[in-house]
Amino acid sequence: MNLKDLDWKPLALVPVLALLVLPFVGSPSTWVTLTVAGLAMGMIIFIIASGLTLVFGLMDVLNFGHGVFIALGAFVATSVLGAMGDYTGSASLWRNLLAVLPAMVVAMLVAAAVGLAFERFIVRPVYGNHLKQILITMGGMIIGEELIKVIWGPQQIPLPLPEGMRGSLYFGDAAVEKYRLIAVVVGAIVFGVLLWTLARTKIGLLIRAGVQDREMVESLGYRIRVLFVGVFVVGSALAGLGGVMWGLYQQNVVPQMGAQVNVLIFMVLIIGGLGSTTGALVGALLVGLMANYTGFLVPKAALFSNILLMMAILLWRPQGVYALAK
Amino acid sequence: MLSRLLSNDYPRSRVLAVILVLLFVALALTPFLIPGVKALNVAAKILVFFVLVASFDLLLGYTGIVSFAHTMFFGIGAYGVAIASTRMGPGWSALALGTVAALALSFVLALAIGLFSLRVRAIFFSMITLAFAAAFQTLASQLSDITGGEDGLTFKMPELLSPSYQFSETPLFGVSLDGRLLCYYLLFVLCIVLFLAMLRVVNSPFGRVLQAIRENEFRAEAIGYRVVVYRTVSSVLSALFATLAGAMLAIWLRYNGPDTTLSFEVMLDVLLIVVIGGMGTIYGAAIGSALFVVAQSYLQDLLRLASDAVAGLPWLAALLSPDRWLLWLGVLFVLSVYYFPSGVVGRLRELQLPRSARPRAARPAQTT
Amino acid sequence: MSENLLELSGVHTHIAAYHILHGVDLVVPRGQLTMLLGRNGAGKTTTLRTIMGLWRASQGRVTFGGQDITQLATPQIAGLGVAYVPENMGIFADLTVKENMVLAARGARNVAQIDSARLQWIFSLFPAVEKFWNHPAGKLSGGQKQMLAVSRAIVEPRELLIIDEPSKGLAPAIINNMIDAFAQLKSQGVTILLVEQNINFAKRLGDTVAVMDNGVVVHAGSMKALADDEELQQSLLGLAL
Amino acid sequence: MTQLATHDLTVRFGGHVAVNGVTCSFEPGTLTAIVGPNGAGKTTYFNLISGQLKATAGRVTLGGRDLTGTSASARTRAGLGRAFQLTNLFPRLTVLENVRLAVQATREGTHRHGMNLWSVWSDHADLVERADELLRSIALKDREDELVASLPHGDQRKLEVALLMALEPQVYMFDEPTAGMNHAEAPVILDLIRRLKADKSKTILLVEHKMDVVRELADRIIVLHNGTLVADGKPAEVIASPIVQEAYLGVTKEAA
Amino acid sequence: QSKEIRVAHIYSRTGPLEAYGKQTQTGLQMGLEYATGGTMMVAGKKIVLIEKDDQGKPDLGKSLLAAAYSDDKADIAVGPTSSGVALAMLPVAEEYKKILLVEPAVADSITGDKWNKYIFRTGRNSSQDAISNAVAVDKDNVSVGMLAQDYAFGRDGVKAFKDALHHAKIVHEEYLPMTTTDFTAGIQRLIAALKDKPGRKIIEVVWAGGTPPFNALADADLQKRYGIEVATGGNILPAMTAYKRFPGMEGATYYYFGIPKNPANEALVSMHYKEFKTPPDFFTAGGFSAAMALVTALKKTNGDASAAKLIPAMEGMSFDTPKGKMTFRKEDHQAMQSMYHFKIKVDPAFAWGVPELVHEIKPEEMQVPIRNKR
Ligand SMILES: Nc1ncnc2c1ncn2[C@@H]1O[C@H](COP(=O)(O)OP(=O)(O)OP(=O)(O)O)[C@@H](O)[C@H]1O
Ligand SMILES: Nc1ncnc2c1ncn2[C@@H]1O[C@H](COP(=O)(O)OP(=O)(O)OP(=O)(O)O)[C@@H](O)[C@H]1O
Ligand SMILES: [Mg+2]
Ligand SMILES: [Mg+2]
Repeated sequence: MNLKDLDWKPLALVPVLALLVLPFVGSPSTWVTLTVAGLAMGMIIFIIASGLTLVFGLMDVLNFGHGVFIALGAFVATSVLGAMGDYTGSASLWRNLLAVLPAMVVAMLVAAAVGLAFERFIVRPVYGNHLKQILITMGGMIIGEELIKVIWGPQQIPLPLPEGMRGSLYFGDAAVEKYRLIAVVVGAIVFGVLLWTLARTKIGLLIRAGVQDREMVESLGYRIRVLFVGVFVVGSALAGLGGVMWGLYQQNVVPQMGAQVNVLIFMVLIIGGLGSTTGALVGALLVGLMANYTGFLVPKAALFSNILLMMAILLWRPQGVYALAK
Repeated sequence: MLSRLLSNDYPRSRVLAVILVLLFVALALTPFLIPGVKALNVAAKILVFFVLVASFDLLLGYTGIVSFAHTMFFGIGAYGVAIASTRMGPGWSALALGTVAALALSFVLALAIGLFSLRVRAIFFSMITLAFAAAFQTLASQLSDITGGEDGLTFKMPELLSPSYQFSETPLFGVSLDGRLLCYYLLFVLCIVLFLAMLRVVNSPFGRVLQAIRENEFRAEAIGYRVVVYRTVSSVLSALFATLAGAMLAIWLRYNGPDTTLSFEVMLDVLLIVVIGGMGTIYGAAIGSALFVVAQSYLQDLLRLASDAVAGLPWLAALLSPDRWLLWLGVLFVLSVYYFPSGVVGRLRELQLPRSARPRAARPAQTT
Repeated sequence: MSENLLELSGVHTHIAAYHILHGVDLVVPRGQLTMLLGRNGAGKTTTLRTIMGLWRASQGRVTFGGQDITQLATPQIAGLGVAYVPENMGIFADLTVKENMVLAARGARNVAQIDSARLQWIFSLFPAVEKFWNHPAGKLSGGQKQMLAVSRAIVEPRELLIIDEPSKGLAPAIINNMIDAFAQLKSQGVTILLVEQNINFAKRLGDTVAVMDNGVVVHAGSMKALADDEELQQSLLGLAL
Repeated sequence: MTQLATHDLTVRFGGHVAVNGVTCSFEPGTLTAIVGPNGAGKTTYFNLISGQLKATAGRVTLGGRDLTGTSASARTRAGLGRAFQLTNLFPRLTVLENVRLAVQATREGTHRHGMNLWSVWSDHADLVERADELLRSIALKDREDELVASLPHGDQRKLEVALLMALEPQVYMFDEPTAGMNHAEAPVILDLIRRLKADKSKTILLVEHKMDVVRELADRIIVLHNGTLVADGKPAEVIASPIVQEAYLGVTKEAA
Repeated sequence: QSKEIRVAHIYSRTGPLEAYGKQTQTGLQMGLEYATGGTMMVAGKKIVLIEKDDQGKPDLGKSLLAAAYSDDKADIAVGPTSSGVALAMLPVAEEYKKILLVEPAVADSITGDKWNKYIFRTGRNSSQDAISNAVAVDKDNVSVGMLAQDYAFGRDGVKAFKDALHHAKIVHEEYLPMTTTDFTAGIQRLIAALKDKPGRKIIEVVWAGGTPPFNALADADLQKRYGIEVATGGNILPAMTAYKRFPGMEGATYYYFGIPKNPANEALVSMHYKEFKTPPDFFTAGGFSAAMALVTALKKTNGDASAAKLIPAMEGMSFDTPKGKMTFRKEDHQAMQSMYHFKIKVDPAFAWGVPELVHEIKPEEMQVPIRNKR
C-alpha cells in the first residue's frame, strides 16, 4: 500500500483517545495499567474477531455460528492441555509454550475441519442472502453448542493458564499481566499474516468480486467455490485460535461462550468497517480501551460503552472507520 | 363479506385454506377438545406468537428490514401491563393504562430507530439493533426497582380474568367455566382482530408500496414514493402490533421478566417461525407459530420416547436425550431453511399456481 | 483438429421448470466471427450461458475444440481459453477499474504482470478505461462499463470470445473502435461469437450467422449470403434484423 | 406552460467534473435528443434533473418552480419522469404489479393512495385497468403475471419504459430506451415516443446513441462533451458540425 | 386416597444452569433412596418422581408447575434451580394449594415478601450466605472493598453482607456488569480505595456465574503489592479451581463434601463416588436435603401429602441432612442450617482449592432476619 494513500485518521484515534483520558484518570501509573491492559485486551478481541473479518467482511457471510468455532477451539484446548499436565504445571515459560502451541494447532485444525463441514452443509446454500444466513447459521450455532455439550458436558470446564504465564510484570507502580503481553504477540502475528496475504495476493480481490457476482468470477476462470471454502476454513481456524486465547484468558470455558462473544465481535467489525483487517484491529483496540476507561471513570456507563462507541463511530463514518466495500 | 374481512387476500391454496380453518377451529375449541393446563398454555402461546410474528413479518417480509430489536417492543408491551398491574394493583384501568403507556413508548422508540436506520447500511442496521436489543435487556434487568430485575414481575389480573373467578358452578362439557377460560377467549378474539387488521394493512395500497421498497428502494423513490416515510410508518406500525402481543402475553402469564420477552432466544424463535411459515405472507405467521410452539412444547416428550427406544446405543441415546432438545430444534432450523425456502405457505401456494406463474430461480437483475 | 472450434448439437436447456432451448444446433468455425441474431426472448442469452456452463444443458452436446464440455464447470470451461461478457456486463462495481482488469488477467498477480503492450492497445481502443483506472467501476457511465467489460475479455489472449451485445450503449465512435478491435483479434486467429442487435455492426464484421427463434436456430449460413439476399433478410426480418 | 430549465448545473466527483455548468431549457412539445460520447455526462445530467444526484452547483426549475434541493420523489410528483439506462425494476414482483405501482404513485392524491392503510388495493380497479392498458401498449400484456427477474433483457427494457409512461409526467426523460432491443421490437418503443410527441404539452428528453433514431425523432439536438454543452440546434446542423463528426461519430478517426 | 405420592421436580435440565440443576436431581434421587431405605415407599405409598425442565425460564417454570399440579396430579413439587423461576412459581402453589419445596433457588424474597404459606425452602437463602461470609471476616480494624455483579443479587448480597458486619468497615463497593470479562478497571478502583487503609485490607467477592474475577485478582498480585487479601464464599467444584491461587483465603460455604461429619453425608459421598467416581458437589447436597425433608414430613403425616396436613407437620420440623440437622423455621419456612467457615489449602491431589473447616457456623450463631409479612 502506498503510504500517501493511507487513511491515518482512524489509526490516530487510538492514541488520541488514550491521551484524552489521561487528565481524567489522574495517576499516571493507573493510566498506564489501564491503557496497556486495554490495548492487550483489544488484541485478544482482535484475534477472536479476525476470523470473522474474513468470513463476514470479505465473503459477506453473516456467520452467527462463528462463536461456535471459538468455543470449539477453547474446548479442544481443555482436552489438549489437560493431557499435558506436565508441561502446563511447569513454571518454565518454554515448557508452557510447548504445551500451548500444540493446543493452538490442534484447536485450529479441529475448528478448520468443522468449518469445512459447516460451510458445506450450512452456509453453502445461502451465499448472498443475509437473512437466510442469519437463520441457518443460528441453527448451526445451536447445533454446535449442543454438540459441545454432548461431547464435553454442559458444565463449565476450567482451563488453567500454565504456571509460567501467570502473574504480572511491573513497570514502576503499573502492573501488566504476562498473558496479555503474549496475546499482543499472537495478535500482531495474526494481523501481519492476514494483511500480507490479502495485500500480496489476489485472494482478497477475488473474494470481494465473488460476493458481488459469483457467476462472473467463475466465467473469468476462477474456482470461487474452492476459494470460498478455503476462506471459510481459514476463518474457522482463526476462530479456533481465538477460542484458545480467550479460554486461557478466562481460564474456564462454558459451551455458551461463543454466543457470549458474538455480539462483541460483530460490533468490532462494524466499527472497523467490513472487510478491513486494519479496521478490525482499530475497532478491537478502541473497544478494549473504552471498556477500561469507562470502567474506571464512569462504571455505570461501562455496560454501554461499546454501543456508545459504535454509535459515535457510525455518526462519523457510517461505513465504519475503514470501509472497503461501498 | 369474507373477502372484505380477509382484505381480498385469500390463502390461495386449497390445502392451506383447509389447514387454516382446522387451526382456527382447533384454537377456538382447545379448552373443550384437549383437557389440561398444558394444552391451554400451548394454545395461548400460539395466539400470542401469531400476533408477534405477524407484526415482525410486516417489517421483515413486507418491508425488507431485518431488525433484531423487535422483541424490545414485545417486552415493552408486557412490561407495560406488568408494571401497571404491580403498581396500581390488579384492575382494568391498570391494564388499559399499562397498554397505552407501552404503546406510547414503543411509538417513540420505533420512530427513533426508524429514522436512525436511514443513516446506515441495511446490514449494519441489523447488527446495531442486535446490540441495541441486548442493551435494552440489560437495562431492563438493571432497573430492578421498576422492572423487578432478573426476577421479573409476578402480578394479578382483574378478578374476571383470574382462575379463581367462576362464572358458572356447573362445568360445561367437563370444563370449568372460570376466569382462565374467559382470559383465553379474550386473547383469541384479540388475536383474530389484530390478524385481520394486519392483513388489511399489507393488502392496502400502502402495503404494496412497502413491497416495492423491499424490492428496489431506489426505484420506489424514483417513481415518487417517499421511502423514508413509508419505512418509518411500517416500523412504527409493526412495533405497535408487537407491543400489543406483549400485552397479551403478560395478561396470560401474569408474569413478565427479561428472559420471557426480551431475550435473544425469543427473537430467534420469531425469526424461525417467520421462515417456517413463509415470509411476506401474514398467513405464514399462523402456520409457523402453531408448528413451532407445538414442536417446542412437545419436543422433549418426543425425545424422551426416542431415547428410551435406543437406550442400548449410548451414543445415539446421548444425542436423543431430552436434554438435547435444542440440538434437534437447531436441526429443524437448518432443515426448514433448506427445504422450505419460501416457507410452508409459499410452498403450498407454489403447488397451486399455474406453471407459468410460478416464481423462477432467477438471479437478481443488476441495478444502478 | 476440427474445423469448428465450438459446436452445439441438439442442446436443450431448462431453467427451473421452463424449457427454454429446444434443441439448438450451432457451429462456430475456428478463426471466424459468428453472429447470433434473434428477437427478444429468442434464447440467445440462454444459449451463451449454456455454453459457459452457467446453465446446464439437459440434453445434447456442447464441444469445444473437439472436447465435450457439456458437463464441465464454468471455471473449467473458462480455463480452456474462453472469455465471456454477459448481457449485464458483470462489472464488479465495488472494485476499481484496475482491480477488475487484474482479476480478468488470470496469469497476473498484479498490474505489473499484465502484458503492457496489450494494455496500451486496450487503452487506445477504450480511452475511458485508462482515464478511470483507479475509480470504482460502479461509478462508470453505462458505455464505459461496457468498454470495461469488453476490455476484461481481451486483456489476455483467449481462443474464443463470447460477447452478449457488445455494442449496447456505445457511442458510434467507440463502436468503430470495437469493430477495429475485433478485426485485429480475428487476424490473430481468435474465434468470436457475438450476440448482436446492431445490424450494421453485424454486417460489417460477421463471417457466419445464425438466427434463433423460440429456442431453436432457424437459419444458419454465411453473413455475406444473408447480406446479399434481400429476400432471405425479409423473411428473417421479423425474427432478426 | 411548464418548461424545464437548468441553470449552470454542475456536479463534481472529487476532481472530475461530470457535468459542467450546463444551462439549457426545454420547451413543451419538443423532443430534444442529448448526444455525446460515452461518459460525456448525459446520464449524470439526467440524474441531476431528476434528483438522483445532488448538484454541486446550479439550479433546476420546472415551470418557474425551483426544484433544486428537493428529493427525487418530490420531483417525480412535481412532474419529472425518467426511465433508466440500466434496467432498474422491482425484480421479484410481477410485471403487472410493477406498472400498477407506478400508476398508483401518480394518481391524484398520491398520498391518499400510497398512504392508505385501510383500503384493499384491488378495490382501486381503475389503477389496475390503467396498468393493463399500458402493458397492452408495449405488448407485454401476455407476460403480466411473470416475475420481472425472469424476463429477457429486451422485455425488461420495455417495462422500464412502461413505468415511465405510467407516471404520466410533464417531462419524459428516456435514457437509451432501445439499447439491447431488437430492431423488430424497438419500433414499439419508438411508436410510443412518437405518440407522446403528438401531445404538444409534453416535454421529451432522449439520450440515444443510434443516430438514425435521433435523426428521425428529434426536433432539437444538444451535445454534451466532457460534461459541457458544446452544441445545440437543429438535428441536421448539429450532426454536420465538426465536433460531432469527430468526437462522437468518430468519422475523422476512421478516415485517419 | 391414592396409593402414590407424586413429587414433581422442576429444574433446569437445560439452559444456563443445566449443570446446577442436574446436581440437584442427582441429590434428590439419592436422598429419596437413602431416606426410604431404597424402597421409595413412605407409609405404604410409592413415591413417584416426575421430572420437568424449566430451561431456566420463569414463564415456562410457571406453566410447568401448574401443569404438574393439575395435569400430572403432583402432590408436592420440588425446585427450581433459578430464583427468577422460583419467584414466578410461588403464586401457582398458592392457587393450587399444594406444597412447593424450594431448592436450591436462593433469593431472600422467596421466603421474604413474595412468600406464601405453601412455600418451604431447604436451600440456604442469600442472607444466610452473606451473614456467614461476614462472620468469616468480621474483625476489628478490617477494611473491606466489595466486588459484586451489578444487578439485584449482587446489590442485595452486598447489602445483606453489610448488615451483618459489626466490626469491619466497608470502604468501597464496586459493581461490575454481569458479563464483565476485563476486570482491570474495577480492580484499579478497588486498589485506589483500599491501598492506603490501615489494618487488614480485604476484597470480598460476591460473584455467581459468568467469568469470576479470581484469576484477574490473583494476577494483580494484590497481597504482595498492597497487602490486600481476597475473600469469597463457596462454589461448585469447577469454579473452585481458581481458589487454588489463593492459599489461605477465608470465607464461608454452604457445603463441601469433606467438611460435615454425619451419617447422611457419609452416605451421600459414598453413593456418589460409587455411581459417578466423583465427590458430590454443592447442589447435590441440596437435593439430598430436600429429599430428606420430604420423607421426614410424609412420615409424620403418615403419607398424607395434602398441604393441609403437611404444613403443620413441617413447620418447626427438624430433619437430618448431609449438613447435619436442619429446622424449618415456623415464621417463614426457611430451613435453618449450619454454614462452614473455611480456609483454602492447596492440595495437588485435587484440581480445586480445598476448603478446610475453620469453624462450623451453627444456625444459632446467625441472626437471619425474617422478611415475610405473616
Ligand atoms: N432466469 C430465468 N428464469 C425463467 N425464465 C427465463 C430466465 N431467463 C430467461 N428466461 C426465459 O427464457 C427465454 C429466453 O431468454 P433469453 O434471455 O435467452 O433471450 P434473448 O434471446 O437473450 O433475449 P434478449 O435479446 O431480450 O436479451 C425468455 O422467454 C425468458 O423469459
Ligand atoms: N457517482 C459518481 N462518482 C464518480 N464519477 C461518476 C459518478 N457518476 C458518474 N461519474 C462519472 O461521470 C462521467 C459521466 O457519466 P455519465 O453516466 O453521465 O455518462 P453518459 O454520458 O451517460 O455516458 P454513456 O453514454 O456511456 O451512458 C463518467 O466519466 C463517470 O465515470
Ligand atoms: Mg439476451
Ligand atoms: Mg448514460
